[in-house]
Amino acid sequence: NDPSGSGGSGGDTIKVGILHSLSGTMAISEVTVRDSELLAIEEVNAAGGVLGKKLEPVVEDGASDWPTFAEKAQKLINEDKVATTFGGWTSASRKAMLPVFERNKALLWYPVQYEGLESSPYIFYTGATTNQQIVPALDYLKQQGKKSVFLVGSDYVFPRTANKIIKAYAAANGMTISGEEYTPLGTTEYSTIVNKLGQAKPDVVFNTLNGDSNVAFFKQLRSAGFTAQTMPTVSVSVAEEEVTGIGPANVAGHLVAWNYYQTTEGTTNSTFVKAYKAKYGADKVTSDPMEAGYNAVKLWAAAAAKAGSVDVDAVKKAAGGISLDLPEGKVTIDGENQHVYKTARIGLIQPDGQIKEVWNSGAPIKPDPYLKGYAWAAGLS
Amino acid sequence: MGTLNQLVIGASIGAVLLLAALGLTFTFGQMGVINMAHGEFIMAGAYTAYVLQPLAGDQAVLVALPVAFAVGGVLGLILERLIIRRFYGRPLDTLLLTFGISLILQQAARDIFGAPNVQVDAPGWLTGGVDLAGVRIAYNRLFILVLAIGCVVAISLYLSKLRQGRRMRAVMQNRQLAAVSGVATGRVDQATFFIGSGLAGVAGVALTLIGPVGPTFGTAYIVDAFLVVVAGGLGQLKGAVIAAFVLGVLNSFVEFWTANGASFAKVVVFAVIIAFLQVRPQGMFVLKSRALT
Amino acid sequence: MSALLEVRGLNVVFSGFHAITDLDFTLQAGELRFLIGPNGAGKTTLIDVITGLTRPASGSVQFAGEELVGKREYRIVRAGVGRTFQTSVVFDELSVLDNLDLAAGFRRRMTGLLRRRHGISDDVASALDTIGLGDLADRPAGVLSHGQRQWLEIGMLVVQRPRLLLLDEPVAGMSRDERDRTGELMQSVAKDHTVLVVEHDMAFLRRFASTVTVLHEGRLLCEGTVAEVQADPRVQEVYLGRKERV
Amino acid sequence: MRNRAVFAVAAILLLVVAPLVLSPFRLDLLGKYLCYAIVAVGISLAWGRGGMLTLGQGVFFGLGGYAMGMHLKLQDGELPDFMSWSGVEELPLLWKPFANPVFALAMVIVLPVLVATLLGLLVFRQRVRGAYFAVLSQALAAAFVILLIGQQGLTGGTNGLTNFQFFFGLDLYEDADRRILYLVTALVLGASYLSVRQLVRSRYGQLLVAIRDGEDRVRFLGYDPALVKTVAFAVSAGLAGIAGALFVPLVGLLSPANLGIVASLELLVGVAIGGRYSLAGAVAGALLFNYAKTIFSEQWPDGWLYVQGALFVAVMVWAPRGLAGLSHQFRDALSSRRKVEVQA
Amino acid sequence: MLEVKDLHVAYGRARVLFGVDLQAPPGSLVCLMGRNGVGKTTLLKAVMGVLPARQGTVLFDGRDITRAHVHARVRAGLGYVPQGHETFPQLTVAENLQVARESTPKARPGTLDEALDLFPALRGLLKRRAGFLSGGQQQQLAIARALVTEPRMLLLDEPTEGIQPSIVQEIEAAIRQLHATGLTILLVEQYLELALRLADHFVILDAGEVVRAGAATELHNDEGVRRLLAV
Ligand SMILES: Nc1ncnc2c1ncn2[C@@H]1O[C@H](COP(=O)(O)OP(=O)(O)OP(=O)(O)O)[C@@H](O)[C@H]1O
Ligand SMILES: Nc1ncnc2c1ncn2[C@@H]1O[C@H](COP(=O)(O)OP(=O)(O)OP(=O)(O)O)[C@@H](O)[C@H]1O
Ligand SMILES: NC(N)=O
Ligand SMILES: [Mg+2]
Ligand SMILES: [Mg+2]
Repeated sequence: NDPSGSGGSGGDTIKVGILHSLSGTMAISEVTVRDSELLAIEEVNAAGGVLGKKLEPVVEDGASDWPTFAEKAQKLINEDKVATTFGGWTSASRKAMLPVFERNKALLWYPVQYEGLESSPYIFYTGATTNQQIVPALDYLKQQGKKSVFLVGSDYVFPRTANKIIKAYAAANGMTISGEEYTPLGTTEYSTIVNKLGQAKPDVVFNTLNGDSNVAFFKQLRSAGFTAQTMPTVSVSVAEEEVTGIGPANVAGHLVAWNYYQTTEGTTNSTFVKAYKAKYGADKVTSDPMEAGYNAVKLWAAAAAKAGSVDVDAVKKAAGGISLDLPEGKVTIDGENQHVYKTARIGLIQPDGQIKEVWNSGAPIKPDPYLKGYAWAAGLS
Repeated sequence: MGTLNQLVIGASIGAVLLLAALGLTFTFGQMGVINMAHGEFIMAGAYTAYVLQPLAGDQAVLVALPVAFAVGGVLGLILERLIIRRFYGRPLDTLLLTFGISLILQQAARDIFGAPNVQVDAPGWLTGGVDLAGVRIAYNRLFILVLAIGCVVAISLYLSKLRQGRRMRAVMQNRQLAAVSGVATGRVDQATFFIGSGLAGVAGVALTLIGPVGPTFGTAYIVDAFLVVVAGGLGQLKGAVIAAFVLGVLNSFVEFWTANGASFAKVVVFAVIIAFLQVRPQGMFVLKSRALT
Repeated sequence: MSALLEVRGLNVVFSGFHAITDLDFTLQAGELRFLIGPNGAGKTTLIDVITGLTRPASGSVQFAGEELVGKREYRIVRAGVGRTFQTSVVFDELSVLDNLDLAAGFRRRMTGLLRRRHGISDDVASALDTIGLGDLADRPAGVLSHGQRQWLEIGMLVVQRPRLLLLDEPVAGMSRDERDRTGELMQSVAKDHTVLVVEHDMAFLRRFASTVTVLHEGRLLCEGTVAEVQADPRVQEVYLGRKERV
Repeated sequence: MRNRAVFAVAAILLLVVAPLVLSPFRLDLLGKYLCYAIVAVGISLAWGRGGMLTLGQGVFFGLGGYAMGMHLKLQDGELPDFMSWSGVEELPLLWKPFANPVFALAMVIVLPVLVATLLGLLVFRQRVRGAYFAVLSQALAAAFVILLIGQQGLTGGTNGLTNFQFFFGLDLYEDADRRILYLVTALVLGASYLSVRQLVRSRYGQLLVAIRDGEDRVRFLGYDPALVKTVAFAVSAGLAGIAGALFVPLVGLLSPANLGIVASLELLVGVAIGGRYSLAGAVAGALLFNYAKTIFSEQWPDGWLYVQGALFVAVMVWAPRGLAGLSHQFRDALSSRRKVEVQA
Repeated sequence: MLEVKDLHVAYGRARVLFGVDLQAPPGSLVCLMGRNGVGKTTLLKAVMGVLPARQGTVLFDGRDITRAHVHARVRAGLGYVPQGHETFPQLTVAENLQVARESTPKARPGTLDEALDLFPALRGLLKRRAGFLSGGQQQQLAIARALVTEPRMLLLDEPTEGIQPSIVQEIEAAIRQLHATGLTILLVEQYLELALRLADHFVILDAGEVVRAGAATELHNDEGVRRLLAV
């Protein structure tokens, strides 16, 4: 069988894979990412497709189960011969798919902020790496004069690695870590951790919880009598969508760190939001991972067009330097590490569920997955 | 101080466990049906509150309690009528059966309400809490506690005082004899399942106060709920109550005393239950009889 | 004759209710003893205690010099005490034959267990025709009627070759000739076993019993020959009632 | 005789036909199904015969799998990738012996059997059974998963163990070598099937059934039910362990998700669908169910749960003894009626 | 009162009754006899609807109840005491009786006491769990339980099985008393003597068929009968 995936261009359509959790715990976050990717594909097709061929999405369910992600990835590559695949949310799912794509020399576009310290030649990372989200967030906290940080995260590779980085940063910047707690994905009982927060009285809580847990955490934080003033938090996996699920009243005033918000300025974004609502309902919101998924499709299409082929190697070669004006602003692919330049944005959750940007890095930040450019990070990777 | 707080937290965790488990003391305890869909009935209750929100505003939770009881009950009734009734005397088969049902209900919720979590606002009077001797007691936790206790009282009265309750126990113990004693066993089964599932619905409403409301809502509670019933002793309300609170408190303290204890606590709780069943294999309270198995 | 079974100072209490009180009871080796007494006197409970099903509040049960109290049921069986149950329990899914084979089997070592049953061992065969279920040998026991099950029970007990047999109402619900055949079977067994029989059927008693022990409200009421016991006014009062008097 | 023929046909299909006609990807999947079938053989012994509804079989599957996974992770001699993510600098003591292939292979069986035996003796002696045992074993699965996830530095956490290239000299990136691995799995399945069938037909097998139908009664036949049950439970655990060990190289990944409550339940569902009382049925059921799951989820990515759920219900309702038992429906009607009476 | 016509019953494939005919005139006491396993219990269960009839009809008061629910038959006035002293083991004696009583919509107030008067021994056990009662105690409870449903016809399956002589006499007396009050009774009994003392009609089953039926008087020293009953 032909592993190059160029088989995807056989016939008068080009098959592309879409692999997210449509069932299980992670479905709450991933279904909408699939939706925005499908939207992007529609737009690409409307604009004439790629190399004159329409894109034909092949959707599979990762079922919030990492082995299933691996299996379905294999299926998309070997059976459907897709030209490329857009998929994944948790780092666990990415780590599961990575060997599959490397073994088959096929391409994965991963759309979620993650812990860095990785750069697979067969993955493009359109979400933020740590120096585009976590590090800026820490800089912001430092600038706000926060001295002690309490770390709360889901128990898997992203939060643990992220916290490793945070601790290194703190050590180098005179911050103290007043506590570190992990809970399994899907945990809904946080009163004890909230109690521990009350004991530790940190200046800020750095929240790397993923999925459902955020809802329970914030509801219970509030009902324990804490407010954004008395127990401020900054979250890196809570976007507009999660806010809806938590209930704006329960999180208003807390901080988040992303590269995109539904409120982000710019006509590209307003058209994106409009298109999304038109397709999926006026009550729907857009979020960073959704936008990163949308971007992934657009960026791949551009790269393929530039390469004049959907062949994996050709696309990889062509991708470097490609720069598009996307909802979050100007996004450029870094040829070396196959991440993208992104603007870091700190946001404040509003009572209406929207997120107001309170700080941004001005210009897109060069992706640095291994944090080579940071002295304090030496020895992390 | 913190420890005192943990005691309260433990109690409230216990209340949550209890609420989730109460329905099972009927469907599992009384009828021996291992209903894996119980979690999804809880979910149905939670979504009931969500659906009522536009009508009832921030009093949705209150309004939803009776409605959710009915919703859960009817779901249970349908399940019983259509399928479960063929399975009495085969508890282990019901487990797989209802596991299938639970998958269907989860997907249904996803298709009806969307995959992302939805939010149910707590009534104004349930936000905040009181500080007693420096111990913070959140109103919503208090509410859950009171609700749980209320249900327990109601159930125990039902089982011991009311003739329906007596009938229920009779059918459970000797179906055929009940029939030849003039008891319409089919109707009793329906009643039992209705109440058990209805209680799940009620639990669901209460749980919206502290947790996420989403398609996989129920799976978070189902295993713990079964453990409570088992540790307490099949069909033993008293046992379930004690078990729930003991496990709750145990959980909260282990988690509090061990760094990053959330995972550890669950494991300890499990170990304790195994150890406990060494002493009391049939749970805390046992229904003895001389019949051989 | 030496005492095979010695029960001393036995007390059994069920949640406050005294089922057996300060009971002393002795069985000589080779005896065929009948145990009678009102419903609820504690006969089955006594057997339950001897066979380890019920733990006594106090007292000892010596079997061939071995203390049985506190032993697990299967160890007591292996020590040579076999019993039947008032309501028979056989294995519905297994054939009559396999039921017997199973009962005969506990002496086998695991290795023996791991082999399939080939043919029929002699004692199983003989048991099969003594209980007269030969033509049902390969039917699942589930289809046996109440009476037929009782027979199988006794058969299963015999093939265990225990030294002491405890029969709890073996002829309950049997027609007369079946009772008689059961009785004969019992007597033949009693030749080389010690047997304790609980029974309410006085006709059966008169025909097969030599010594009889009467239990009442958990206490020993009296002991003696059938005639003596029947003549005892207390026994007539609490157990026999008007008609059975002589 | 007929059985022999069926067995032969099945063997030819799996060993000869499948490798020839199936694409490497599909063959891999079939290999995975075979692993589940091995577990199914054990379950039908413990559950079908022994009446022990084990909802924690994933635990034993996992123990075997991790034992193997740990060894594979150490083959290249460097620190496993996830350890460096988790800030573990040097190989933990627990891991060191697994570098030795013999030790690892032994552990694949020893660990699950050991755990099952201990648990069995504890629980069965105390006469924990039926629903109690079911719920307990389910909780065991839950606890085990949480334990694994909580120890990321030691176990790889939710990610589990992933990214293996070699398996005892086989290059897992090579289709030819993968085919060999597949064949090994098929043979192991055959062996497990035959040996358990022998066990089931032996007196021990009958004893097991007897205990299922009347545990207390068996006590008075002079057997120790706890011991008998524990043996069956341990055997089923051992088989699960072996299956797990083969699963790791076949699938190239083992994560707590493979051992959790749902995974364990699905192991059982296959058996139920095929027919718990029939070994062959259990095997067929496991293959069928997992195949169905793959197909459904490929055909209806966002609706397959309906189909799968409906499948369980249909089987349970219309074929309570599973597909293998469809012929027995008459006898089933009878025996289930009697069950009611026995209950009474 | 009760009329069974051409009744066929089977357990799955195992057929047990082949075209049984039986009549119990109002106020009669019919004794059903036969060896172990001929199908006496099966017949009673079929009459109560616990087992389905494959073929044939069951008439009660001339009404066809062949397809009626079990509880409907009870409310229509059929009382049943199953073989082997069955109870609700975990309910107290009192509750056992209440359950049965409450299930008969318009029960007379006196019933419970009347039943207890018949078996005074039960009075002392009212608070005890039925499962803990001795065999004999359970049997008395079983009969009392059937009586509180206020049957107009009572089916008794070997009520003296495993009962101490004096209570056997009490039960016999009780049956006689009940019969005297005009209650129709179908009795399965192994003790020929007892049967002879009580019955006014008899039916003998053999191999699932009625082989003899008639007035009790015919039973006396009839060789055929004795052979059939293997007495
Ligand atoms: N587990 C128990 N809990 C409470 N009481 C019990 C228990 N087992 C037996 N009893 C009581 O102990 C007494 C003796 O019961 P037992 O069965 O030994 O009598 P028995 O002599 O066998 O009567 P029968 O001849 O009717 O079988 C009875 O009053 C019974 O109610
Ligand atoms: N549950 C059952 N399944 C299959 N066959 C059964 C079942 N119960 C009874 N039988 C068969 O039906 C026949 C009649 O059984 P039944 O219990 O009616 O006999 P019986 O006359 O009541 O015997 P007894 O005098 O011992 O009570 C028995 O021989 C038995 O083989
Ligand atoms: N990359 C994450 N959020 O798992
Ligand atoms: Mg007795
Ligand atoms: Mg009978």
